[in-house]
Amino acid sequence: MTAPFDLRRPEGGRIDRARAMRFVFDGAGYSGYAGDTLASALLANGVRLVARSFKYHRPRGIATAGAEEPNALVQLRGNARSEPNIRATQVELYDGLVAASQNRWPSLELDLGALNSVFAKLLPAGFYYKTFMWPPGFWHFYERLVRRMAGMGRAADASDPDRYDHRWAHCDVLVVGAGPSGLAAALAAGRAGARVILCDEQAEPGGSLLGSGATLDGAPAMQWAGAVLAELGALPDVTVLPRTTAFGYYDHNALGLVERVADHAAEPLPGQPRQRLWLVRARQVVLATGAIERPLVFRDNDRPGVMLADAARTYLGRYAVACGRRAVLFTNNDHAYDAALALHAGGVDLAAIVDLRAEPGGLRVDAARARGLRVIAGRAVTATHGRSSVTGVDIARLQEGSDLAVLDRESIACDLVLNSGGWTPSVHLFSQSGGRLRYDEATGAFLPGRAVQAVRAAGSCNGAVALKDCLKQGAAAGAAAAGDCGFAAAPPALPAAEPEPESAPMRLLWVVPSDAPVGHKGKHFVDLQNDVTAADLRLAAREGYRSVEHLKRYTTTGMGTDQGKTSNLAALAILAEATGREIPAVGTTTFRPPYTPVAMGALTGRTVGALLDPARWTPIHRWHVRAGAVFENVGQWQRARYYPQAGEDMHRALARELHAARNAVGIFDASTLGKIDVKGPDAARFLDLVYTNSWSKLGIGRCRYGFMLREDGYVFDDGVTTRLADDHFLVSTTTGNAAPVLSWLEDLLQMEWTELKVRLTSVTEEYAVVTLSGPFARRVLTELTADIDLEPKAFPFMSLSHGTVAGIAARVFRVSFTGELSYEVQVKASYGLALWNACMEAGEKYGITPYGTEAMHVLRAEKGYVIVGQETDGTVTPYDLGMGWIVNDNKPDFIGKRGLRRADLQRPDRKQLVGLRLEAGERRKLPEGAHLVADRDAVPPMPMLGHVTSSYWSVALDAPIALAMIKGGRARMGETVYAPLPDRVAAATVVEPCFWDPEGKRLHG
Amino acid sequence: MADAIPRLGALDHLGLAARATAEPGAAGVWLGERRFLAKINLRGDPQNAAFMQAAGAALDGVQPTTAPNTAVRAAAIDLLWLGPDEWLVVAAAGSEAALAARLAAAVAPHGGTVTDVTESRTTITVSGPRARDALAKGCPIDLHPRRFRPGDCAQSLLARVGVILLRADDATGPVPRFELHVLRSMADYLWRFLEDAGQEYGVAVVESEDRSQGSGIR
Amino acid sequence: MKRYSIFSLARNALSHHEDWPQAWRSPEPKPAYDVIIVGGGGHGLATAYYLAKEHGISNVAVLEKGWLGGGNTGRNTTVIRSNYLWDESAHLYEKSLQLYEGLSQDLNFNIMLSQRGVVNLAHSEHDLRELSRRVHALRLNGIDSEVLSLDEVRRLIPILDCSPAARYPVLGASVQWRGGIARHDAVAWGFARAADARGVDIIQNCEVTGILRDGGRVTGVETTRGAIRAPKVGCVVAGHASVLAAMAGLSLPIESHPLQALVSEPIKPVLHTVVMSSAVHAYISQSDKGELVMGAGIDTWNSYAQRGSLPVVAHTVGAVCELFPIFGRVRMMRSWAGIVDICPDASPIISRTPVEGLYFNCGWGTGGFKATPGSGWVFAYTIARDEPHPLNAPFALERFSTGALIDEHGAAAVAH
Amino acid sequence: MLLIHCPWCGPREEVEFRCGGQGHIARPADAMDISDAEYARYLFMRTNPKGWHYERWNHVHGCRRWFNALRHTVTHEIRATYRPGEKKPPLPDGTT
Repeated sequence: MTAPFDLRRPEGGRIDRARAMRFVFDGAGYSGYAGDTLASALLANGVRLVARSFKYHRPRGIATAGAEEPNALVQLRGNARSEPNIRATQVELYDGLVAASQNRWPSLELDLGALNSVFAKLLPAGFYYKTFMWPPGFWHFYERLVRRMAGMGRAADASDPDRYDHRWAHCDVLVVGAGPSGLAAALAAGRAGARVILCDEQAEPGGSLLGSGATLDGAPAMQWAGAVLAELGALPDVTVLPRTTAFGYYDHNALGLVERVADHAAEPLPGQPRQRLWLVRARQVVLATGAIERPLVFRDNDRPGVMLADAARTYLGRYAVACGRRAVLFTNNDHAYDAALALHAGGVDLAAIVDLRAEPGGLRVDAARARGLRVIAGRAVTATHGRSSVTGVDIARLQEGSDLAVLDRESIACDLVLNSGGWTPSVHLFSQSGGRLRYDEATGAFLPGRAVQAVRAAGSCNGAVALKDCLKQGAAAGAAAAGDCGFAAAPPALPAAEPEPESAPMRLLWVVPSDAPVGHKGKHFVDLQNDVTAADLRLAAREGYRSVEHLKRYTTTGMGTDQGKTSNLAALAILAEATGREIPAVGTTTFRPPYTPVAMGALTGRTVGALLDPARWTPIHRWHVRAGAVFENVGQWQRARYYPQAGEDMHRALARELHAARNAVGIFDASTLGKIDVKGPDAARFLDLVYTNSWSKLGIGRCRYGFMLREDGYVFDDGVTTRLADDHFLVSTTTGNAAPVLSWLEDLLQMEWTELKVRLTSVTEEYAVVTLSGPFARRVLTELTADIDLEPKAFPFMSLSHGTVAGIAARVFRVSFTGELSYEVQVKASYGLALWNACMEAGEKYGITPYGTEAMHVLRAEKGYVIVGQETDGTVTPYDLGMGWIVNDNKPDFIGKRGLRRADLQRPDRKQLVGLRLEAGERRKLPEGAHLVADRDAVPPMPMLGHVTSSYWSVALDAPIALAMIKGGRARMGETVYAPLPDRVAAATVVEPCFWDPEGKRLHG
Repeated sequence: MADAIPRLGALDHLGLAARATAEPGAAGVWLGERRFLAKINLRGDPQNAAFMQAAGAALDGVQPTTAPNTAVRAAAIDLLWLGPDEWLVVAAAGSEAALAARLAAAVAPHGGTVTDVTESRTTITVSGPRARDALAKGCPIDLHPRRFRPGDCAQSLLARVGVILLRADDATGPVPRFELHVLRSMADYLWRFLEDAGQEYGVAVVESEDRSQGSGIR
Repeated sequence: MKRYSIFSLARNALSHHEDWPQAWRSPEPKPAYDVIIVGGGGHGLATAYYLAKEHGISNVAVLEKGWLGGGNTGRNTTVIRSNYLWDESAHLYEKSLQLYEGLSQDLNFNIMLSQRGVVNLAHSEHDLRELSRRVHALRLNGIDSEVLSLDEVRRLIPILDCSPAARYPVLGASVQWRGGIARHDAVAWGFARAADARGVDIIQNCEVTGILRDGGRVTGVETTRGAIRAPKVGCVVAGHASVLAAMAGLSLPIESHPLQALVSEPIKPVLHTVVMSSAVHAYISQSDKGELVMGAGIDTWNSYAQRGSLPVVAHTVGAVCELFPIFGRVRMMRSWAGIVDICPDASPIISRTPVEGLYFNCGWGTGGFKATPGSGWVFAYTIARDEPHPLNAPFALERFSTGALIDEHGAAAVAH
Repeated sequence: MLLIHCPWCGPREEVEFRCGGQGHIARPADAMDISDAEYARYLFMRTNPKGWHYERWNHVHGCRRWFNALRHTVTHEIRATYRPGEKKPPLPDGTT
């Protein structure tokens, strides 16, 4: 011993000692270096206790050095950027980082939740299914207590201020993982000229080379990695993405990647996204995702200071942090000896190597012995001691045929327990790709088997152990992948790795015995995050939860934020043992995306807030905005609903707009209605097939209202269609159905009636449409046009004229949805505003008043005109609407003709459209949606006749009006029906659904 | 007569002309608008040689292509393939009425149809060294220079908006240029999306109507 | 059946929990039964349970090709409600909700029914109108439901973004307070344990490969473990109904689609009701463990693969973040898909078939979990009596011929 | 995330398409003469196979053409896409 032992070793590692970083954990200040993770910095500062477990609130430390970390979850940052459940092992240290422990109260050291440990005996797996049932109905009370224990960290307390991006990407070869195999694969494919994306979840590529201290060609392996990266960086079609996790493998070689663009800083730079989601379509994929060391399941294996052997080596090699002063290694395999030797060389006092195997041998074991290390064979760690940090272990000899280890007991003091149960290849993505897994008896691991998609596995995720094998597999996979994309590729020359000593077989012992039966004393943890023990798993199996999925769900093993990366295999093995089956017969658990959790912000990307969905604007939109219109969303369109003037509420604004439209002239922006240009010699024949009524005899320049049905006979859409020429029609659709109608018509033409010569073009956006409606509509228009004869005889209702309006080439349709004299003026979109302005100017002396969709609704309801989607709901026929006249049953065929004949559509008691008139003097309108009954005194559940589809205050009638769909409504004219409302029962008389100008004089005037 | 009437473009409310710069400087993404380009939808049977010939003749010799997702580009006309029997003629602003009439007269006897869709869409130009990166944030098409070459066109989605996309540069320089024909009602949304997408690379508004590069419509 | 209680738990603690009995047996199939139920999900197990309990028919086998509860029972978002538009649906789902309310006691298995309220948001005038229509109908049907004003929504869900400047601002909502969530796996396990206790044989890893018929009537099924005879066979195989029907020479008006769902990492409770928004396509609740549970949309193409596309998930998460901007930094922990069998009217089929003795219960689409006990109850009735209960009579196959569909797609999209 | 080969535009991302359900369903020419049950077969009954499925797609955000596809509903493999009027390809495994 020379200097006093400092956990941060004086040299080595890939940290930048020139750049010290201050950080805060649980309120205390510490410092680390650039290149540290939060975990390595905490360990360097001697912080052992970092978390409390989910269920028992047991003290927990850092157990791993990577994505598999089950324990060390922290609340990172604060306020609006606060993030829960972040693995300290994956947080890059930045200056000013703030983190806090979770799931404890009042503090990490003194956590009252740890009382759960006292009652642990009452809390076996699934205990909640067996309790909290008495007295009946009291679960909601118990639930409140349970919920208090729920969760780990907290959601932020304010909206996330950061931006996230999405990005589509295409490549020939996607290489996942930039360890030795991934680098070799990318090099092979990149040199061949393929478009390559190489991604790695770490800040620095290199994978295991970063911490292993391996050499290549006699030099530190990272020198080779650096050279490869430099070469890749110079290739124009190679993209290297560090800090990028491939989290999901989807169909047809699509993968989801999440790039942490700015998580290594306190906050993103201006304009920079915090994270970016990559949607990658790869022709070929090489998975070089590595392997994860597997913990041993021994008693009280969860104390802070119990750590995976390779993690400790990584902390030392990569971060120059010794995780303890005096260590015991507990292993079932040779490889962990490398870690022990490295730690020993790094100055850690290695008290003992406890090997489960009776006679370990081989070069590594010899090397350990040669260094004077104590190798204790055929023994197990049977217990650990300590509270917030481990202080020692008990070991004892394993006996053949016994579940207990009680002989040759010995206690060893230590502050670090390294353990290794072998390696679990990271086959998550391979499994998600649909590839089969095969079980390898020797290593107790599932390996990639037959691939289904264009994917190859290479390196330690493919079962390779030696560095040279990883390089070779990677290079071969990269070359083959490029070759499959049509590039002439050969595996690149590879550097020489140190020779790898032969490994002796490992000893698979899934639950390590102690001096008492499992579950009687202490806890053998399998899933550290969810506090699932070997005893829990055996209990579940005993109770009949024999499927691995039952086991997971009943015990919650593998259901934590680590998705069981360190626990799944042990759980599977314990279940297999408990049910007397082989591991492959039990199966694997399903690997589901994401590999590691993905921020919901990243999944969202930029299509949020103002960019959530396009807001579609008419060419006159800006005028409505300036006029102070209140808008409503109709599909994606934003339509002016009403135009309140100073001091007006909606009711008063509406009254003013309605009055103008009935008594003077109103102006309305109807541009959003769908317009489809139908051209071709068979256009009329086509319309005859898709509409219920007939079009062949419609004169040129004449308009007709039509219904389109679905094949089942129900109303799909409505609108006015105009014949522009013998072979040319203009179909109008409702605003919301414009796209579906066009798509449906194309479907029919392309797939069903291919012999018809008809072509469809959407011209919805080609034109702006301004509607003038009211007694003065003609006068206003007269002021604006010289070349259109507006005399009713020359220009009758339901016809079209061409000419200029306000100097603008226009098509003028004399149609009406208000019941008033009405003209729709269609001009090219860019002239829409000019037309509107001209109308406003010309109409000023006539009291022209803009009205919005709300007034439009009232006007049409007064006339009894239906709105598809309001009076209809996909279960209404034209007959139900009292519009049988629109169905030409003499036509041999039209869409919906047969559907209308079906039995249920012929029932006499179908719901039919009626009007409702309220009792004289009643000023309150019926709520839309109110249901109607025949019996005033009925009590729930009561038979209902139907419902109110539209209900308004009619300014013209100075009374409320309503439209309703009620059973047998046509036969109920004059009857009284009732609407039981929360505060009253309203009575109404069934009347014809037309309240205004039933003769249509105004319309035709 | 109509010339005296003010026309309103889909993006006029953004005041792009006033924001436009001649020198995009360090900005990675350059955005602009070309207003009122003539756009005519042409339909007809490509197997019908008479139709193809008539269309080509009416379009100053620009023959409709049967190669999917490519455009034929000439001095005054771009002719974009939209479907197996559908093309989009793009020509100089103001030429639509005459061109549509001429084209319709030529192809009607051969079963062709012509629809003027000039005002249905406006044209947003996206160029600059990071143009592809910005577009990739919303567009699933592979825009790699080898895969989407000068004169290639495609219909696809950008963010949640359907677009007709044309690579409008001639590949002589390092800076690609794309033209997006987008429905007028959604142009504001798309513009905002592109400004947002380009934010991390820097966005410059450029005067596209006078800066059209390489071949294409003046 | 040994009863579960806090006392049994304490007693077993003394013996280190080593003496708990099996929750259900794993019997070998007998050659013949009175009734075979194909499908060991929640609905099938409930059917078997109610056959035994309500109709005294306990010589019943439930055949499950995988592990019980492994289909949609274990893959849904656990929402329970009965606020359906049409009377027929409302009555059926209400029956189910009522059974749910006593289910933990009935089964002696805590299914953790949490009646925390289901809130449906309205984002447009059209939404408000539809929501009002639904609430009025429900009230007259005697089912709890009420309209919430925007202020009430704000108070109830403070983390919801109710800003009027939102692209699709929240304008109002309805709530069914008796709605909520339950622990989905526990529903299957509880029914399995209770059915088993009444003598039902639950046979896992037993796949039906054929339906045995004699003339026009069913005589049993062929399985991977041999032929099993029964005069009555009820098929309740969500995600596989068409495949089973084809074995009997029937075709169904069903398409199977992946329905994706996802959960976040567990966080401390912040969301105390179920929130659904059909306009921005999101529904979300927070489990007792703290996970946010979200349902995504269905992928539009047919699939039996229990996986879907990432953009569908991204779309849903986007909608959730739009409604709840504080969730941007919460992370998705797990996503998966179930296979939903969807009928043209989005309502189920609970029906006799043209094959005598063969019954189908299918087509629950996205609504199956909340119907579990009610579905089993009426299906047991239908099988036991060979005629539908009035509650499920409208849900017969014949409706597709007559046209009397129960169209729960709701009203067509707004179209003016 | 399917990659769908539009018969005209080539391989494109799923987001550009809309699935139109089962393909090759002929609209009955004699609709007025058949029973409600037979008509229901056309309207509603679907093969919905677990396996190879003939279906219709629309390249709705591309060339707007409808086309047919043969896709497996478990593996999601798309064996063929073909234009309307083109002969449907045989089932790969010769069954169902």
